Amino acid sequence: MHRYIPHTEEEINEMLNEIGVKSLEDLYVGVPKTIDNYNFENGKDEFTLKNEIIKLSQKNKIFKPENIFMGAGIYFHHIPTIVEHLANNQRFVTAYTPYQAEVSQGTLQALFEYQTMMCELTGMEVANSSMYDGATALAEAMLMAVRINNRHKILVSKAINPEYIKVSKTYCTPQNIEIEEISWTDEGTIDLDDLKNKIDADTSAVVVGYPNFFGVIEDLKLIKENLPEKIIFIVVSEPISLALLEPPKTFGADIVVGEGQSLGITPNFGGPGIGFFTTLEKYVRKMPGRIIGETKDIEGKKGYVMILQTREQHIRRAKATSNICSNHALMALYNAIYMATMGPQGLKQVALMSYNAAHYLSKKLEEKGYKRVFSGPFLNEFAFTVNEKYKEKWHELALNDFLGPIPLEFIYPELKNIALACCTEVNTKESINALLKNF
Amino acid sequence: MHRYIPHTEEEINEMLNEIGVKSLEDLYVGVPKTIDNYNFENGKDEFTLKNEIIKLSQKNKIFKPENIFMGAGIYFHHIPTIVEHLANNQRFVTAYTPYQAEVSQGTLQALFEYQTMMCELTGMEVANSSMYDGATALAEAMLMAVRINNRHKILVSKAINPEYIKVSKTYCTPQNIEIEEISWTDEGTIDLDDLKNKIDADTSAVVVGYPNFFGVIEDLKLIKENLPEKIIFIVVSEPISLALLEPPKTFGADIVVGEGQSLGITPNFGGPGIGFFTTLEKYVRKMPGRIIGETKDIEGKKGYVMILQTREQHIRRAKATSNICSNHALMALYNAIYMATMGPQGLKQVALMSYNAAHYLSKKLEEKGYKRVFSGPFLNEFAFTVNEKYKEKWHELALNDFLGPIPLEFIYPELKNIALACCTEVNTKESINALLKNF
Amino acid sequence: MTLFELSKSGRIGYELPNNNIEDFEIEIPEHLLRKKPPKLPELNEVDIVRHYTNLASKNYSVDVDFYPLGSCTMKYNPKFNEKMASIDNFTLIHPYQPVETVQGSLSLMYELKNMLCEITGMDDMTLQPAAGAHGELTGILIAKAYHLSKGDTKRIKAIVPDSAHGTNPASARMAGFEVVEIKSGPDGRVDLNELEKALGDDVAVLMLTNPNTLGLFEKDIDKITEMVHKAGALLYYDGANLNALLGRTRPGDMGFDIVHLNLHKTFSTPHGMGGPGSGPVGVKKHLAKFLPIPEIIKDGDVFKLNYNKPDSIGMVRSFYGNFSVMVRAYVYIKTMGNDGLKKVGHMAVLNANYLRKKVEKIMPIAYPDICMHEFVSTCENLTKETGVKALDIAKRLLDYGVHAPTMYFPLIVHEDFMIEPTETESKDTLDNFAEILKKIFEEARQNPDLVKNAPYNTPVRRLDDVTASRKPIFKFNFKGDK
Amino acid sequence: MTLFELSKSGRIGYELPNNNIEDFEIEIPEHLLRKKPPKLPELNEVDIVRHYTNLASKNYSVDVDFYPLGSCTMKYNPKFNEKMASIDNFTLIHPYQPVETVQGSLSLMYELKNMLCEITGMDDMTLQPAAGAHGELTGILIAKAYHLSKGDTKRIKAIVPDSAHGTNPASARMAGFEVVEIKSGPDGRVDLNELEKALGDDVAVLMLTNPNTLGLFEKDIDKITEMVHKAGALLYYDGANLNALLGRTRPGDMGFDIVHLNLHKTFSTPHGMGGPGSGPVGVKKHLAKFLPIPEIIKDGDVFKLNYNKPDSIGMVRSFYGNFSVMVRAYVYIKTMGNDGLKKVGHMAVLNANYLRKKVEKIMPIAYPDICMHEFVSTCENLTKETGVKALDIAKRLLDYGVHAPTMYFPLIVHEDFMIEPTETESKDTLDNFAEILKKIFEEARQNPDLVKNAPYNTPVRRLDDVTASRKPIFKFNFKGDK
Ligand SMILES: Cc1ncc(COP(=O)(O)O)c(C=O)c1O
Ligand SMILES: Cc1ncc(COP(=O)(O)O)c(C=O)c1O
Repeated sequence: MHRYIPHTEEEINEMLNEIGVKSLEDLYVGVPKTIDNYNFENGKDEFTLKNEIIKLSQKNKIFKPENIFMGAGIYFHHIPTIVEHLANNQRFVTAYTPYQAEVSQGTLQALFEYQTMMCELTGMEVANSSMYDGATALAEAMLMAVRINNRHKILVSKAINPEYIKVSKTYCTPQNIEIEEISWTDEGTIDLDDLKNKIDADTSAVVVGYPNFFGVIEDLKLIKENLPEKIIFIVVSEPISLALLEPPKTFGADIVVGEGQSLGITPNFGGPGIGFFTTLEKYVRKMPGRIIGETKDIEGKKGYVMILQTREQHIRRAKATSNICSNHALMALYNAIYMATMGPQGLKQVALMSYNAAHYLSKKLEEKGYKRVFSGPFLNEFAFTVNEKYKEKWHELALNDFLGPIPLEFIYPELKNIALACCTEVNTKESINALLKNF
Repeated sequence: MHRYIPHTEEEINEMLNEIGVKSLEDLYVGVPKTIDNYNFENGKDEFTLKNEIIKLSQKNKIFKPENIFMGAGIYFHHIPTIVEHLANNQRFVTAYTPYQAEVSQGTLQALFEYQTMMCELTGMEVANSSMYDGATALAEAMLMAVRINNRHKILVSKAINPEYIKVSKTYCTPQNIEIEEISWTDEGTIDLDDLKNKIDADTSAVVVGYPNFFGVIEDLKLIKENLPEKIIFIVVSEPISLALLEPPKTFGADIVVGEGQSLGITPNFGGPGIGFFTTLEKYVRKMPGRIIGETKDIEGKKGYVMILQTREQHIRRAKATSNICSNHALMALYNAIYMATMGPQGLKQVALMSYNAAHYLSKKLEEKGYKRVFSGPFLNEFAFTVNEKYKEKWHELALNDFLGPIPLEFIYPELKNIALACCTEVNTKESINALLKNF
Repeated sequence: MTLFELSKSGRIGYELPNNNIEDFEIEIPEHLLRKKPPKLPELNEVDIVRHYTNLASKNYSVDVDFYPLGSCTMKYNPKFNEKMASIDNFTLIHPYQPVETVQGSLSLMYELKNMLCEITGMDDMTLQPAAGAHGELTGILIAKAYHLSKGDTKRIKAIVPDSAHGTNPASARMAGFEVVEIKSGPDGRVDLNELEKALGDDVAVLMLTNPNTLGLFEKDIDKITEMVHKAGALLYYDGANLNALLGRTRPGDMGFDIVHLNLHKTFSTPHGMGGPGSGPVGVKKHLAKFLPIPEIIKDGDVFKLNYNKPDSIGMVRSFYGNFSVMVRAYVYIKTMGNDGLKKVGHMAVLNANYLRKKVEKIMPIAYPDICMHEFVSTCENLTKETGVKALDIAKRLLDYGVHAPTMYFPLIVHEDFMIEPTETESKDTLDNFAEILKKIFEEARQNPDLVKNAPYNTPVRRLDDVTASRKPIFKFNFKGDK
Repeated sequence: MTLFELSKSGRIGYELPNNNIEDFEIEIPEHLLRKKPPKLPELNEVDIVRHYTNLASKNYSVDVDFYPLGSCTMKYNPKFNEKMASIDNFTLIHPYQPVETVQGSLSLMYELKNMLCEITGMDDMTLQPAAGAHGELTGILIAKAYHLSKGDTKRIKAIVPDSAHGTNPASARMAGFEVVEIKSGPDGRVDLNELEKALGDDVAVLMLTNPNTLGLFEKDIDKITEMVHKAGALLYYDGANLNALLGRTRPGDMGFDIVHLNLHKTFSTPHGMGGPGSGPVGVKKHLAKFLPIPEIIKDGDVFKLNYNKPDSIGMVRSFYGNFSVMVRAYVYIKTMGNDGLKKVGHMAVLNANYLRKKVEKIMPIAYPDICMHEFVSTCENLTKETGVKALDIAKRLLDYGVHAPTMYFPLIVHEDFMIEPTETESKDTLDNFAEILKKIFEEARQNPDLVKNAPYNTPVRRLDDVTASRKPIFKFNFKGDK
């Protein structure tokens, strides 16, 4: 007997009888028996296991949010209690993809509202209902660009999240799509000369960050002005910053993607977060991923369904726009509840407070003789020079309950003695001052 | 603007207009204004407050369940995850008393099932849907006894939970009901001679514990045999022990009450737990508290409603069987889910494991020269002699992460150098051995 | 289906740890050992999860929509409070732990008590009572103890207005008092003449709810206080309606001697299908010594429990009260703070008056005056005209997805609705409620049977509670039981 | 109502801490500063709580009742797993924290990887992929890298049976392969002749689901393995259906080179309305060097991340995968253990066969053979007879409170239902489902329109998805927008 398996001995016998076999063994006709036992322990009860797992979890160290100065793609923001409270409703959590729309209106409406809000943030016309993460969202954006203009070279700002570039290469190389990186200027923005030089007739798309990985805000207007027609302009953005920044659509972005973790999702050691994916209506049939649309029932009542499924793998198979099937719908719900809770003012306040905190930290560091590496305008992340010992110092900081600015060498081996600092609305003047004592 | 208060300035003005007044002040005609400000701080945001409250909570010390050897009315049992998970459903939590039965079938059925299970455990015919706690349940049982036979003396075994006796006195004295205590024997059971001596024509009820406060199992059969007719036999019981013990009904109990905290409720620093209250059908109209009954709707479909409300204060007012209005319904839900999860086998296993652990501890203590104070059979609690220093030792134990057997002097000033030990199914041989090193 | 019908012999939903302890012989006399196991259900985890998930869906609650249940203050129950109350360091604490290991809990209770004293204008307070009625009993016992302490044994009566909640007379009765009910005046408030007549040297206490259950402020409160005190009696405040006065005035300032609060009303702790609540009782200085034991005291930086109060009425329940409920109220007060609590009171009153104005267009307000946090309206005219009763309208409201107001209380108004919107509801919600009410009145006039047979869209149709009480079924009838 | 319609300008649902930092001048060029705020809703906390509480009630889920969605393994999702996954020390961890501060997470992943290797019979594994399809892509890229590493550039084809899930061909295509679909044999399994024909030195991989999507075990698996390997190709295992084989056999033992798993199927992690899942990929030793970076390694007692794998296909997503999903799967495996997992497989197969026998009495089983964890039945006859289609029956099932099975997949059966009960469902549940199905068939014969117009008892009636795709509405239409 097991608490997750209902069968009593009596029932097992009744069922075997009904099937017309003598034993469970008879159900495995032609199935080789190759194992007797797995080489791990038998099952454990909740009480015992809980103790074990809590002990294991304590080998991780968590930091007070105000003492965390690391971002680099994953952010510690305040998450209102109701976000997790509501998203943990098991009627959301234990539902599958809304194949039966009539009993999935909860899922469908929540995702439709999510799509609407992502469109509002980015200014774009269509959002899908999620991708796995920011990196795969970008990779899929590149594949989509190639589908649109049938060219095979993608130019990527080297100043976007390096993990995104790595993942994009994994996705693009097998399809013979070439990814070329564009260097950055002293301002930390994309090098327009390098970009112009590399653009050619086979250039499908150009990718920039907004803000980029170094927290610098690229001038999308200027970049767009330098792009020949037909080139797909892909912007990788950080959604909270869009409360403060003009939406990419204004500057002619064709596809805006990014990581949505900062919208109400805990860091989770890197996953799950969520990839968001937005574009223009004219491209929608080239778009990967599920889309929820509004419709009516036979009595004229408003409702929601999955739409444009003919793009998808379960119908189109090898000709689908993507292989994505399960996505990150539940995380879209987190995003939606977070955005509904913060509203336009709250989101802007988060962005502004993060801005102020980062600029305060930057000012104080400069006062102490540390230099910012890039001169471009930044929002809540910035790179600054550190000395050789900082790599070790960073570990020491962790012992002192600070998750300090990350040494960039871990990410870009060529960027020695540079650290990337991040502030959000939860860092206080006191915690920043305390951090500064270590510099 | 506040996140818990929706009114915008604009709306406030619209509303004042509609009411036909100029300002909020105008709504307080004749209401003196006696305060401008409360002498505490203005409101705080979630993030800040969460930090503060977590810090405050850390001034409490929690113990590993296996290291807890204190019971005395509140018990640390394993609570399966689904108990809290399901009981925390906010559609239960944020509902009121089921005045509108048609939209409260969740509450009503859950409570009806709870009543059924309490009847099963105690053997009794009717259970109400909860009282505040074991102590008030007993106090109300005494008042009920008086209502039944219109006599005014209650004889209470001194070996029941002393807090219950105190609370009963608070309830009974104002109604001129006398409570007399019956001493215990060397076995730790009620002194039958003392009892017989004290019974007189005005004796309304006799109260014994089963098991009693010292963990000793009273012989209900024998006691009942000594009770003249018409005397109401009240048994205070501990529900988990009833998985192992013959239900009090068998021995002629008229009312069985007790504390239900052990059935799936965390200790909560003593509250909320729940008082359970069961009796015989013939007495039901004298019973306090809400009762849920089964019925049908106008289409013949089964449903549940509150019944026999004419006993209650909102109808009967001064003549009600009790003043109780809000009860502890949500805790009844915890009880119900716990019992449904454990089932008859699980509950019995809990009782047996607790029995074994306590007997193991007792045996080992005896091997070390400690003596049990009472010779009667016990279940999972027992009193044993300690030396003078134990009162301090007990505090030291806490520093060493043990919640040790409680020095009884705190509770019965006359019981010096005696401690009351408790084991449940979560104490292990290892933790008991570790505890024993301190003895 | 009930749990019992879902049950299957041999199925389990639990697994217990192995404590590595050998089986001991059961040394309990045979006749005390259980022969037949209790018929608890035998279920798998998934059965239990589905059962309660589906039951929950059959419940209306504050989280579903508007719940204008008068006198109950069904305000929004913040989830942050729930989260804080569920912190292990609060829930996994035994009440008898060494006092140095429970400083967090004691400190919270101490601070809560002080904040509640400040809010009520009282000097001391107990947090022990588990609900409002329990607080009433506690408070009235204190009044009794007070008179007895002065050797005054003839004060055997408690005065209660006829508009009072049923718990008031019931509590007074439980405290051994004779209850004298006085009729309300034509303005729905205490009739000073009636009061004068009732007062005398045999009266121990006047129990008052202010604003009263009609949502009306007792404008003559100063006079009442004077009269009661002059007669040597005490003034008791039923705090169920305190929400209305937040930020404006305090029972202590009005001269009340004893106050009970409902943390599950004013202070946003959820009602939990009817409990647990918490009913702290505050008193003026001269009554402090009668408060229940133990009291929480601060000794330097250390919090302690003091049981040494010889004049105390004793304990009214085990331990210290419903601590988890206190945590929620504490977090709520901290969240709202001075500025927020003032706003609560104002917006509660604004909402009630706004809705009163809207409802007034549909049916008469029993006492058409500016109200406080709630008001009482009556559909008596409609009942006479169409036969549709308040109960029918209530059931029809359920069909439209809102909860019915309190009905048939206070007893002095007939076919009435006691409507309390609370401050957490928006104008839109109130407008919508008024719209629905209007529609139902139209339905009642056009097609009374439609309303009389309501509800239709609920998990069950109208239930027969008459038979349910006449031939009561108290528990599940297992097959084979007689 | 949508969030946007509930919105009221000026209302708020949040409050942020005060960081005590002065406002800095915004040094961002004017043209890059946002002019018009995004039209996010402005709501009070209670509005949001009610909105999502009510939306949740409109969702069917495993916690509500039976969800026999074939190929999706909708087993019970234990709440204990949820609780463990929500431990702060797991959720509040940044992926770039110093490695000494994340030993708990790394250790869990390392152990999970090893247990999954043991369960699949593979030698090494990556936990990085975020879902099944993502795992497929990862696995196929590994196959590609393998051939290229041997300088074999002509293997441009991937073979996929026509019964395969759509993700198989789609993933192969994304990896740059030409997809060759082979027809299934009359017994619903791989036709060895067809396979033989398709194989050649241009074939890189055969993607197989075993048991396949008809719930049938590929009895000739040894032969298939031999043929594929002989042709120099690799054998890929789509692990969606692994549940059936737990405790019996392992893809590694059958000769598969690459395996992907769905932790959100076999290992009980909830589907979350469609994700997040987790799709670990296991490989045999000779392919280990191609696995994505980083790999988790154990160096003495310390766990580390190794990025130095020159032959790796690279990263398939950021960081290390969906860690929170892994925690759930880890807890599940620990809970079930060796004995429990064996039971899972056996009971899953028992349930499917039992239900197959029951359904057989209602409509034909597409391939009437002993099945594994699921089976496919078809109502084609009924459709011809009455016009009632599989879709109509599916909708009618919703009226009876159970979820519809998977339909119209695999593509090789018409008007079909793919039914997978999983091991967590009881005999009673299966009996009840068969009863309902039978009833619906009777309804279809007696009153086909009744079924064709279903559902009736759901939050909305049948939805028009044709128009929805033809004239798509992608987002809420704010008034004033064009
Ligand atoms: C005016 C009034 N007094 C007292 C009470 C009793 O409070 P409780 O239900 O917490 O015992 C109520 C409860 O509805 C009430 O409305
Ligand atoms: C057989 C099979 N393969 C692959 C997949 C894809 O898995 P996922 O949805 O996790 O990407 C599925 C999902 O339904 C499936 O059933």
